[in-house]
Amino acid sequence: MQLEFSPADEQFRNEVASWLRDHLCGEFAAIRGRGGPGDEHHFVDERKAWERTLAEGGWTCIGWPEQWGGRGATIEQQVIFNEEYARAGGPGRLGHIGETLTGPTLLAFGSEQQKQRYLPDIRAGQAFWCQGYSEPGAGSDLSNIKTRAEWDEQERVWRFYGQKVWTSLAHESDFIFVLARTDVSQRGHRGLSFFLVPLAQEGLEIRPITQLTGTAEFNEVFFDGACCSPEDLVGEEGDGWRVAMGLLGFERGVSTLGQQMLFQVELDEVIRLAKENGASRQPALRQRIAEAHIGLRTLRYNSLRMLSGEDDGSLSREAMIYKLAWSNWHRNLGKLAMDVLGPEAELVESAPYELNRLQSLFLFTRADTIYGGTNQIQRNLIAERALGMPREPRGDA
Amino acid sequence: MQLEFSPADEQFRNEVASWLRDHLCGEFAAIRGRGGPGDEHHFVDERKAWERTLAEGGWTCIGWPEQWGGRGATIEQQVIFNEEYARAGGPGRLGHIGETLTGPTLLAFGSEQQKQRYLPDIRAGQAFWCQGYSEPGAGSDLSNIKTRAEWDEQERVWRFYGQKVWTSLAHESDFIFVLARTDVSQRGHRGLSFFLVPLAQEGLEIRPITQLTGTAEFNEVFFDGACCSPEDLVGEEGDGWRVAMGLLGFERGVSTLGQQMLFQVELDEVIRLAKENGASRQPALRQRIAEAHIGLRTLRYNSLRMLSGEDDGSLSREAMIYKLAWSNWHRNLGKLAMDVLGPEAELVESAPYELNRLQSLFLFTRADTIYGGTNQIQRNLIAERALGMPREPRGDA
Amino acid sequence: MLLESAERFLGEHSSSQVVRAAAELPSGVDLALWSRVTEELGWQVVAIPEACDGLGLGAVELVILLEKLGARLSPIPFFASALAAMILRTVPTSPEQTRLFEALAGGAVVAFAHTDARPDWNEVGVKVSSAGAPHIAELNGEARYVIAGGVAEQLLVAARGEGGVRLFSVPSDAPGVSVRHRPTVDQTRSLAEVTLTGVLVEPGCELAADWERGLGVSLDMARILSAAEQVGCAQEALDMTVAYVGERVQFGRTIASFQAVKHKAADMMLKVESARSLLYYAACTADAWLQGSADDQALREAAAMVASAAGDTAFFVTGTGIQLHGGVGITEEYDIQLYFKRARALEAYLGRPDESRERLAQMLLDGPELEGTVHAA
Amino acid sequence: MLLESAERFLGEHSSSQVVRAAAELPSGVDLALWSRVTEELGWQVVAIPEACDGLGLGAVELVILLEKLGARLSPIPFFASALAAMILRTVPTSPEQTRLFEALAGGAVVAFAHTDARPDWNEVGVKVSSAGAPHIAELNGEARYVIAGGVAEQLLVAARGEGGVRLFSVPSDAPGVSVRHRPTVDQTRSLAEVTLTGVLVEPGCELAADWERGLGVSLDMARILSAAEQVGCAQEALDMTVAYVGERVQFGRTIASFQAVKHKAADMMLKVESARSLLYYAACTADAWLQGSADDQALREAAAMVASAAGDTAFFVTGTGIQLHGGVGITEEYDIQLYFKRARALEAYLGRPDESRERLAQMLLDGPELEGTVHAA
Repeated sequence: MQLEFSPADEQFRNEVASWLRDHLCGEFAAIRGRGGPGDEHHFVDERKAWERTLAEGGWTCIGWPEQWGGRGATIEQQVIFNEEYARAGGPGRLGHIGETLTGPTLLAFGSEQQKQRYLPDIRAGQAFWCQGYSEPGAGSDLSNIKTRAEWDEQERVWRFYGQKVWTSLAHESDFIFVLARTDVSQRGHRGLSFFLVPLAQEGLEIRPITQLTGTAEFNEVFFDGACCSPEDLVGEEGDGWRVAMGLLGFERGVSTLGQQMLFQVELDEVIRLAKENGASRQPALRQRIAEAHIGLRTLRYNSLRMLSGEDDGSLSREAMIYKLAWSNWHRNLGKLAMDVLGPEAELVESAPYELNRLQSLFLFTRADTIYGGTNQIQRNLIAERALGMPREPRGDA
Repeated sequence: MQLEFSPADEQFRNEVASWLRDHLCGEFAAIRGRGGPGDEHHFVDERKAWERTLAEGGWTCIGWPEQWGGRGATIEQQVIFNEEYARAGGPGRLGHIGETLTGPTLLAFGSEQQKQRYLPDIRAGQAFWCQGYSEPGAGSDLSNIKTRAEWDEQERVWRFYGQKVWTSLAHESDFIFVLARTDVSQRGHRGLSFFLVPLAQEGLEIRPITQLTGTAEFNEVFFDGACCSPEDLVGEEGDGWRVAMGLLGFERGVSTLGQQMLFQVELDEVIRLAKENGASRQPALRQRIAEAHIGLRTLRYNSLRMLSGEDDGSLSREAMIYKLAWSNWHRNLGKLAMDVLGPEAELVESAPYELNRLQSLFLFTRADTIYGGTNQIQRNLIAERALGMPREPRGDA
Repeated sequence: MLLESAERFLGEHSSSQVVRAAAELPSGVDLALWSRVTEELGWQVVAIPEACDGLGLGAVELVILLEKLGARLSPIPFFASALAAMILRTVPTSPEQTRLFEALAGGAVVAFAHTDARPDWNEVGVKVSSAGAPHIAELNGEARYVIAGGVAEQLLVAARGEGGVRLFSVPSDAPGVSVRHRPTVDQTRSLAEVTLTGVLVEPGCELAADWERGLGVSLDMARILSAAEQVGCAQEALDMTVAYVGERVQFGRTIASFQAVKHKAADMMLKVESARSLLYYAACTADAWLQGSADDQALREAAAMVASAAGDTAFFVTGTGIQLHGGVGITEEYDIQLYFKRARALEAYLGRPDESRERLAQMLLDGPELEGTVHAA
Repeated sequence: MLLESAERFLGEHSSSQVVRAAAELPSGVDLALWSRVTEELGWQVVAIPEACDGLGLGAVELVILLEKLGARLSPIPFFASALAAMILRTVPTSPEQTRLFEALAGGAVVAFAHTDARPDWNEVGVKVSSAGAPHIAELNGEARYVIAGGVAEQLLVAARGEGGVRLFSVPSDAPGVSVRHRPTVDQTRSLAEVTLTGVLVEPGCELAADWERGLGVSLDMARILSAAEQVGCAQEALDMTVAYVGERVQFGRTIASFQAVKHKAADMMLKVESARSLLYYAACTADAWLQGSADDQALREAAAMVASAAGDTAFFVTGTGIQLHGGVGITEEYDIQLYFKRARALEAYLGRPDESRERLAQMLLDGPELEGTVHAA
């Protein structure tokens, strides 16, 4: 396991840190540390401006090939960028989906025309994307997609009918990629296709989903005749499952260390608070704080193992446990934060429901073990893929 | 919930306690507190003598009807007897299976001839029984019974072929009741019959199973032509499943409070030790000791709820959780005992493997969550029977 | 009978809509619903002595009702009313005690104000000062986390005096009393802050001097009553989760058919039934205390046990309930999150479960042996 | 290479039969197997300085080997040998140090004797007394839980002197030394008791005076090495459990097809991989300490973290392994119970997981802030 980076990488780290120091200030000082999970709906305009500033500095899409405006950055460099970005308090990235999902998908499966049409705007911080995978009836079960895409021969467009859900930032984005069924005679993985769809159009409605925090980061997106051109089909018709699965595979863990930096900031706050209010003297909380510290360090070394593993495209064992590990760690931290806060944890500063940072952490982290594959789905995956145990049977219903 | 017993019941309690005080002494002083789980193979002759003494005093089979030598004792009286028996340090009951399983089964399903032949000897502490349910391929799955009973027309006997396992006390018993397949063309619950079989005969071999404690309470019983007479078939041929399930239902929880009395003795020892060796000052152990105390009290009030529930033969919710609750509580107590013992817990007093009481508790309680329905089976039962959730599908294998 | 009528009434009048509407109010309390309860059902008289227009019953009956109220998150101040009755039963007989019993029986809301912001719930937390015994006393200071404080006509204020802890009866509109609503993370249950500035109290309104023992007993009673709400809250969360997973289809099956889901549900039920067994015991013990047949130690043990078990249970069951609901579990639309928030609030109220266990550990490990653990029937 | 040869050799020569046969010996050690290891594989030279016939490597390599030895419960004194080398690297250079390094490189067994029966594993537990510095010292007292003590030629004895803790090299056959085998619950690993009665030690055999810091470091090294055995033990228990449930049929299905079983296995793997990640970090930190690029605090933190995680992991995984084996899991015939016993023994050795967490809490909460937690790469 590699615990240290090369001198060249450390040089790169300095470059990132110094650029961020010079630019994440002035008009952007107000958005430092904002826009993360539970706070995604705040400072949207400022964060879009920030994306453009990042782009001008050459700090968007650094992992993309130089041909498309990236830096062709190595995994290590991407990790370093994410770490320094988090350390500097960089705001939640509105360009995240475009940069890490749409871009790599188009680079792998897109036509030349699609690349030319979409990649430059993503790279420039001008176009923002959201995902259209999940559906109300298919939370963890992508193959149960019911949204249809119908070919309108007269207008020569694909028209969409159905509903997507858990679409974060839809109301702030320009495009959505949509996994839809083009052959309704097929079920499961077959008959699906992958489309690039503009959000601002007739026949498409975005409705926010209010969460237990009282805020609304996620949306439902309703399609009732919204359309896209035939050029916006990615891959072949019926190829959707392959494209979608490829896309999920692009997550290489480069953002994990950055995410952990945010976790560390949260844990540090909990520890500071415990020392301040005397919770640090309670034995049960001492045990839990130590556990939280161990857990976060475990995530870190787990990520370093992931990153120093073989680059054969297969998921290593430590990569397969990562989602289950971080999400439960984070959820436990939310509970710990409340217990360290003590009785005051219950009081909301101002009506109607303005939660403080730790209260919001507590409630919002209940989602961590649900989205992106519930604990239950993660355990199935580990048992089936890593341990080779039998697959869960599908029902006939 | 009834927390107190009636004055008449308390009078009965005094009678039990005083009889035990007068009789569990002298030659029987050595067997006080012996022969419990993990210790069942000790003092067998003395404990058989004790069973006869109990019988002479009228303290075997007290729940049986008076016609068969019982006292027709109420549930409350049976509970009180079990409590006082445990409190007095009464040794592990060798007559347990005959009294609580064979007897009630014959009373419910047996022929008049069977009752007359077998009940008096059980009542008198003269005949001891063991169970022949489990098989190597059917640990938790009684319907997968493979042991066959074949009708030998020439000798006019049933002959048995196959293997039973986890038969405790087989080597000290006189009879075994056997669930066997009489119709091998049938599978699952069908084609099973229930027999009463003498153990001392040709074609029947008992082999002890050595456990992780180094001791052997359980046995395998091999049948290779051992037989019983046609009069020893209980109920009709093919009726075995109904008889067997009825038998399992005879456990009404009257022994739970007695069992808890033994648990309390164990917990008291752990607490005494913790106070003595300073483990009681360690916060993590304090929490666990408090948890153990709460857990045992929970079992107690759970049992009192069970006993004061409706007598409609159906299992109440609190009864359905009892096995899962006590077995995990007891297993945790075993671990706690080791941790309270501290480093010395690791040392065995004398070679080869003479474990002390708490070490034996620690290792032996790993079996508690396995026999009599594993944790997994118990959770299935709770989910399916108490919560009405779908049943686990059987495989085709 | 009590149980059936409670279920019927609450099923009809304490729906999710009613609960959510009350959560919008600053006080968090639906006073109209409370009026119906007091007028039509009369639950407020359950624990009031017969001499004061009450039924003279005790914790067993209160626990039955609070379990059902916890199951519905009902926005009525019954907990405060019940606790006030229990507290009044710890103080010597006096005209003011009688007056308060009668007010409670008439449906008045009486709230208990005893602790400051940190760090403790017990007598150490009493920070309101009192001066002037045995004549007119002057109260100064602040008490927080006052349940139903925002709608109370009358406050029971624990205050520190020279001789120790004293208990006063103070009208909430007395000069110098100010009550501030505090919205909470648990939207369905607000907590008030009471500030007392030079509040003058007649000698007759000192309900008890040297009330430290009474405070301990009152807190234990509060823990037992609160545990009833927790058990009800957990049971309802379990029921709504089992219902949801029985309908929700994923991978072509109801998710209730997945063994992992079934086993979680089994663990939830194990905890609920275990906490309920302890709850019934604790309620019996509370009544035994009221009847003089159980001592403070037995009550303290029972309260610590049930607070530990019910707190852990409600948090685990409601949290697992959210998890098994999947995505919709974290939306405002579904009720499971309201139960989760209530469970978290009650788990922290009067001390976390680990603090209850530590209190128990002190009894088990630091003093002489607990009496009667083996020998009690 | 080290890894593959270790796997191959142990697969061939450290079967269940070999382990069980060694467990019958009073020492619990298979000296013939140890001879083969030292002669054919030379693992004992890994952590010995190059100047003393060693490879000059460190914890990373030791951890790889100990993981594999833990996986096989191999009855050879490699842990003692490796720990002795690490301990010797905490003391000043001396002819006796060189002699011991060379003896270790030659395959000699050297055991560490430092603690009494209770209550602690750290310097408080050092109860052997030493008198006579700087001349011939006399050692008196007892040390317990000495791993491989029964087969050691040489003992490293921590003793209390006027100036604090001292470390001595004592031949196990020196006059006044008696070593008693103690069989253990973990049948595959015996612990010895060493009694010293008027044992006279030449000044040259005092390896370190003022060794309290060295003792702390040595215990942390021991925790890291021990964690490697725990991770190996847990991994093997997981593997054998997955294999067993894949074969065992119940209700017409392999029990591996039950989701509850799969999810338990997933939890087992989660813990094993997590502990392994920490183990690799801890090994790197130990090597950084040896190279002077990590301080005692960093080593202490790493050791506490991995001791906590590996201890809990091995106990959970082996215990769950027994559970998933069902009835056969509790029979002597199956190996899973041997792993369970080893896991329990190692969990308790040098302090329980909660004690490690408390050490960590002291670093996190009671002193100045830990350095470098955020900033380390």
